[in-house]
Amino acid sequence: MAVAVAHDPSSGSGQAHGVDRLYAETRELRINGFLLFMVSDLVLFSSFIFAYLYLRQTGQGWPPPGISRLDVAFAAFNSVVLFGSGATMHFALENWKHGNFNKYAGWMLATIVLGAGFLSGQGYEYWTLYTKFHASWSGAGIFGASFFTLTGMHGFHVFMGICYLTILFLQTVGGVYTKQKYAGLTMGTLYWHFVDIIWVFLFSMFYLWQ
Amino acid sequence: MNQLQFEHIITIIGAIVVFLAASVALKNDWKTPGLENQVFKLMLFLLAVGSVLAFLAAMGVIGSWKGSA
Amino acid sequence: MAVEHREPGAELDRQFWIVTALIAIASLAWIAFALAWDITKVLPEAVRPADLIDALFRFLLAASGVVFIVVTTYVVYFSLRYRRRADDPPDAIGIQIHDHHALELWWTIIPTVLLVALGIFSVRIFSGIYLEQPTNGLTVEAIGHQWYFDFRYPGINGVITDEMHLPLGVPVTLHVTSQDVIHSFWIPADRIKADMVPGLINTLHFTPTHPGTYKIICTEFCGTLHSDMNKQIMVVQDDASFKKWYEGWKVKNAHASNALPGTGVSSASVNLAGGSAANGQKLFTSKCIACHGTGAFDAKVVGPGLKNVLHDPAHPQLLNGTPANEDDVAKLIKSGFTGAMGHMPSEAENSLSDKDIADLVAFLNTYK
Amino acid sequence: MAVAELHGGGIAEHVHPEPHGFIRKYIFSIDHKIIGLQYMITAFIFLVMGGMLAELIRVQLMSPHGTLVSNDTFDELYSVHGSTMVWLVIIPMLTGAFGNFVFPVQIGARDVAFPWLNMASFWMFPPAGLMLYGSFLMGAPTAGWTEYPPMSLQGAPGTSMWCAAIFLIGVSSTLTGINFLVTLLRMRAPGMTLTRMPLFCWAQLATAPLLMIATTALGAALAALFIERQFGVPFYDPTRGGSPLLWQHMFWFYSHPAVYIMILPAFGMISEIIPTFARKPIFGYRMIAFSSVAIALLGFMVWAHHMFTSGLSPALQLAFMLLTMTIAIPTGIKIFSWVATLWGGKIHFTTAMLFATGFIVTFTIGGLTGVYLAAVPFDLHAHGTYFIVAHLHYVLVGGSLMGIFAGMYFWFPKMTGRFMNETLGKWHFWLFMIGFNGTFIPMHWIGLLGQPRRVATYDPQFWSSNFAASLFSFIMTFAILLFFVNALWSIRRGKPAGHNPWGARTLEWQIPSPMPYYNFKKVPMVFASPYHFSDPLPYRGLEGELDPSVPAPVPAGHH
Repeated sequence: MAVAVAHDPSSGSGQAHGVDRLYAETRELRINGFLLFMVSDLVLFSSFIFAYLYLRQTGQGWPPPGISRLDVAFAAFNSVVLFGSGATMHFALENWKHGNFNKYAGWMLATIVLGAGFLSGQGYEYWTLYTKFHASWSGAGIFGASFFTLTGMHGFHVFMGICYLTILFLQTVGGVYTKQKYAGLTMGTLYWHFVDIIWVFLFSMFYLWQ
Repeated sequence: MNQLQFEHIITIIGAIVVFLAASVALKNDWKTPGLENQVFKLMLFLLAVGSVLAFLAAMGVIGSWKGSA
Repeated sequence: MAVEHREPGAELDRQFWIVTALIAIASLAWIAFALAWDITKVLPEAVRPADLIDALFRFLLAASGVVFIVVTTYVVYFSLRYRRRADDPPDAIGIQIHDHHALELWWTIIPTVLLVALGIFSVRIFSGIYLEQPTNGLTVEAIGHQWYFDFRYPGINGVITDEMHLPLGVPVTLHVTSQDVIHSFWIPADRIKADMVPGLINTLHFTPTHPGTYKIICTEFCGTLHSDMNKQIMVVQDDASFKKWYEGWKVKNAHASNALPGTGVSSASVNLAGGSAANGQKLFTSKCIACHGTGAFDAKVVGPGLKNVLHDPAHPQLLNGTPANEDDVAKLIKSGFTGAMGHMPSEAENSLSDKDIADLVAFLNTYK
Repeated sequence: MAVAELHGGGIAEHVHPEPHGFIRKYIFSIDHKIIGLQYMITAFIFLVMGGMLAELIRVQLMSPHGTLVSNDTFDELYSVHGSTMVWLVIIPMLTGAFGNFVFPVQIGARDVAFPWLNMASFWMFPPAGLMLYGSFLMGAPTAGWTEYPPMSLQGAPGTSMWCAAIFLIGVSSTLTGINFLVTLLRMRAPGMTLTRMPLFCWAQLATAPLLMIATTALGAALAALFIERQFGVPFYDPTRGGSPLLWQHMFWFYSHPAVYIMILPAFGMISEIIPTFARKPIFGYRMIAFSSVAIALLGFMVWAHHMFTSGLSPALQLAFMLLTMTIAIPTGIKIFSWVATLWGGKIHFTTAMLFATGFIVTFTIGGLTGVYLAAVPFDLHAHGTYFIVAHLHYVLVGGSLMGIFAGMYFWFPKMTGRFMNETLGKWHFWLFMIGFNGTFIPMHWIGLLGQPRRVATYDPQFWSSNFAASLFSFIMTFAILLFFVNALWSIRRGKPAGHNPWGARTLEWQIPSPMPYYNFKKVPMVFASPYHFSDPLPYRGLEGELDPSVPAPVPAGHH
């Protein structure tokens, strides 16, 4: 008799072949769960972005009176650093899939370094805003509320991402993942791309549109 | 070379490199199946968009390119 | 899957139709009651949209009552008729019918039709409350405080507390706002309310139709004494009594703390010729923007938004009640203004010259 | 095709060894059934606490100038009452408790997708409740469960604690939503297609995305309120450029979908109970399943109907009014389908069925007053009055809580292997119906005549209705006490029920009560919808399930 099978391992990703069925099914669950986690994180960012747009629209123009325009030059430079880390992360995962451990390690370390570079760039920008324009989180009205909250939240995500990638790197060195079983690494890559993509939106909404 | 020029050059070169890398990766991955690979492709696409935005900003086409004077 | 089984016993019998007929009779009786019921016996109507809203309420009462009667009667009837009896075998099952497309279509279509009717009805009343702008009406402002309302009238300095008097038959534009937290301005006899949101002016339109004294109640929680914020009243009276009351307050408040154009030392006109709009814009950005937005009237910061201030048919009067023309705007800028919402500095406090005022007015005039 | 070929050693065949020791088995359990019961017990404790607050409110309102508590204490009472009932009782009960306990078995899974995450979700819940009640020590929130700023910016220090508590329970909800959604989409037994799922699973499938998405938006609003209160960053304070309406948008973007989180699973339970006791297939399975999803989707598009008086632009008000009205259509479809399911049945009036039929009637009232409030002109009159109080209690008590009671009587034998006492149950039902309707019917009336909500004292002309409401509320409380007595007594003393006392046809009734740790010895195959009472059961591979032997566990070795 014909029976529809609810979960068929071969319908999932191509990498599931060559591993046992339990792993393949568990991997599907974890990747799906992680994607849903990213969706809800996206909603968190979207809510704050909504708040920013709402405050911006009901306020006195943007940037609000008394606040300097943000420095697009430095932000674009810093964005490219972060976007670059997205590309290196992609290479890291590709090399892992093909079993080139050394190349993987190089790209992974590059990702972590670029991520840290972006974070220091953001710190530098905050410091400039604070020392030159006395713009602080609570002291700059709705600008502080939207700009510092959103970029700070993103910065926190980058920081968590750096920790996450570092742990993943140590795990790969320690032999936790194999050429066939690397769901954790896939999730790390997804997360890191997610953080990059959020920045595309923040960059365009805060720096390019003012 | 002052800081602004340095930022300018790095941004333009970096944006081009990232755009090419993302495009090539997108092309290579185009036919991969599975949910997470669709998400990867979307993200690579947006990454390419982001680098285009940074490039345009550096060329002075969008945003207003100036130092933090 | 076969959708419409002809199951044994699946026909509707006489008893079912008798109950259905009873439901129809009860529904008609209910509709008659809902349409005939005089709501004003328990809650008077004071203003014009109140009767329309009561009509809507009657419609809702009639329609929802019918739905309720249908659902409840069938639930009770089916429960009694189809209950398992003592002599039923333990494995007895019901009629195995699980779909009936025509029936499902009907109970989708009928509620849809009712809702469309309700939507149309609501939209028509809605436009009367929000969209119809009277030209010859009275503009009143109500400002919420913890825990009382202030009222302001055109031409009267300062505020009038306690009572809102309105002349019979004159369309009223009511602006409400708040100085501290959110309050809500409700007159049950008016059937309408508007939240008093700090930083925002909400507007209602209505026309008093029945003289009397009506309670004003705050319906948004606003702190410790929220429960007591219901002591103030709206008085609807004939034109002569209103005039008397109005003139009385005018005299009483003539020397109130805020000197207004036309009533005090700074009534002198400003020469507005040759104002430079460009210069006015600069002045506006440095002097005014802290309190006045460049958005529409309702986009309030401390004072109202000034976009289109001289050309806004929705707000033909300034907050002090004078017409929104160039002269009166200039006078207002010159004298400053103290209202319930706050204090606008005078010419001297703002260090503006007459030329500056002319520039500002020129700017505002272009600012549409 | 042989069953063995279908299961090639995947999750379906993966049986964990049962943990030993009280702590691993009952406290930090990763078993969805135990976690469900943990949610249930915790939520019932909070129901008692929230109920006591409600009674204090009703006692205060027995006279127009009640002197039981001061105004400020009264404000704390109803704020914590509302927060408790919404976040600590109804949502955890319907998703955490009944969701966890029932739906994984109904779809033929051994557990939810992420058992450890499930445990973590549960263990965020009691601390969140303690934090909420701990706020009484530092001055509880006073601005109601909605906590509109700027009022909530002025609130006592406990308001920040409230934010933290609700944020925590929100994280718990979000994780539960993710967990349930993956489980429902990925862990169904072979042959359990979406259109063969029991309707309770459909209800959970519609609820899970709401939990996951809407709750996160609430988290953002709460975080912003907390940041503003503690660090002075202006989001909502109008004097510093913020906007009080921003909170209302963000809050209701969560809280309107939350209303459906609080009712869709109850719809699902009613859709299970009615066909079981009417001995008939549910009428219009597809329409009921579809309408759950439609309600969930529409739920995201109607939030601003809570803000008709706040100063939205007229165009927005119209759009939200019309969208809100459309929700009545799928809701009506459900109600009519239930009524039609009763027609021609052989209805067995157990207590569970009484509550299910009672649900149809009381929820209809709540749903109809919801249509009243969707019409902007009427809402302008009724907004912020006791009419709203009556409406929301008809939906949440006459709907959600009645659903919870129905579910309790229905699934109690599955939880404990014993029946609840039917005589006490019937007393519970009738006293509850009398008490509940007596309490909330007069509130429609006094609301329309001029009593605003959230008042500690009121106009003496409303004394008689308020007094009657208070008296009836005591009857309702007594009925709920009867329920607790019944439940506690029946755990040990109830009549043994066997594995399927109701002759129900979904999967959870085909295995022993209480359900074994591994759920199924062998995950069954499904080949039809469960509701056709004249057909044989549509499952294969269940033959040995009632045999007391235990399957050999497969040792865990995956990561």
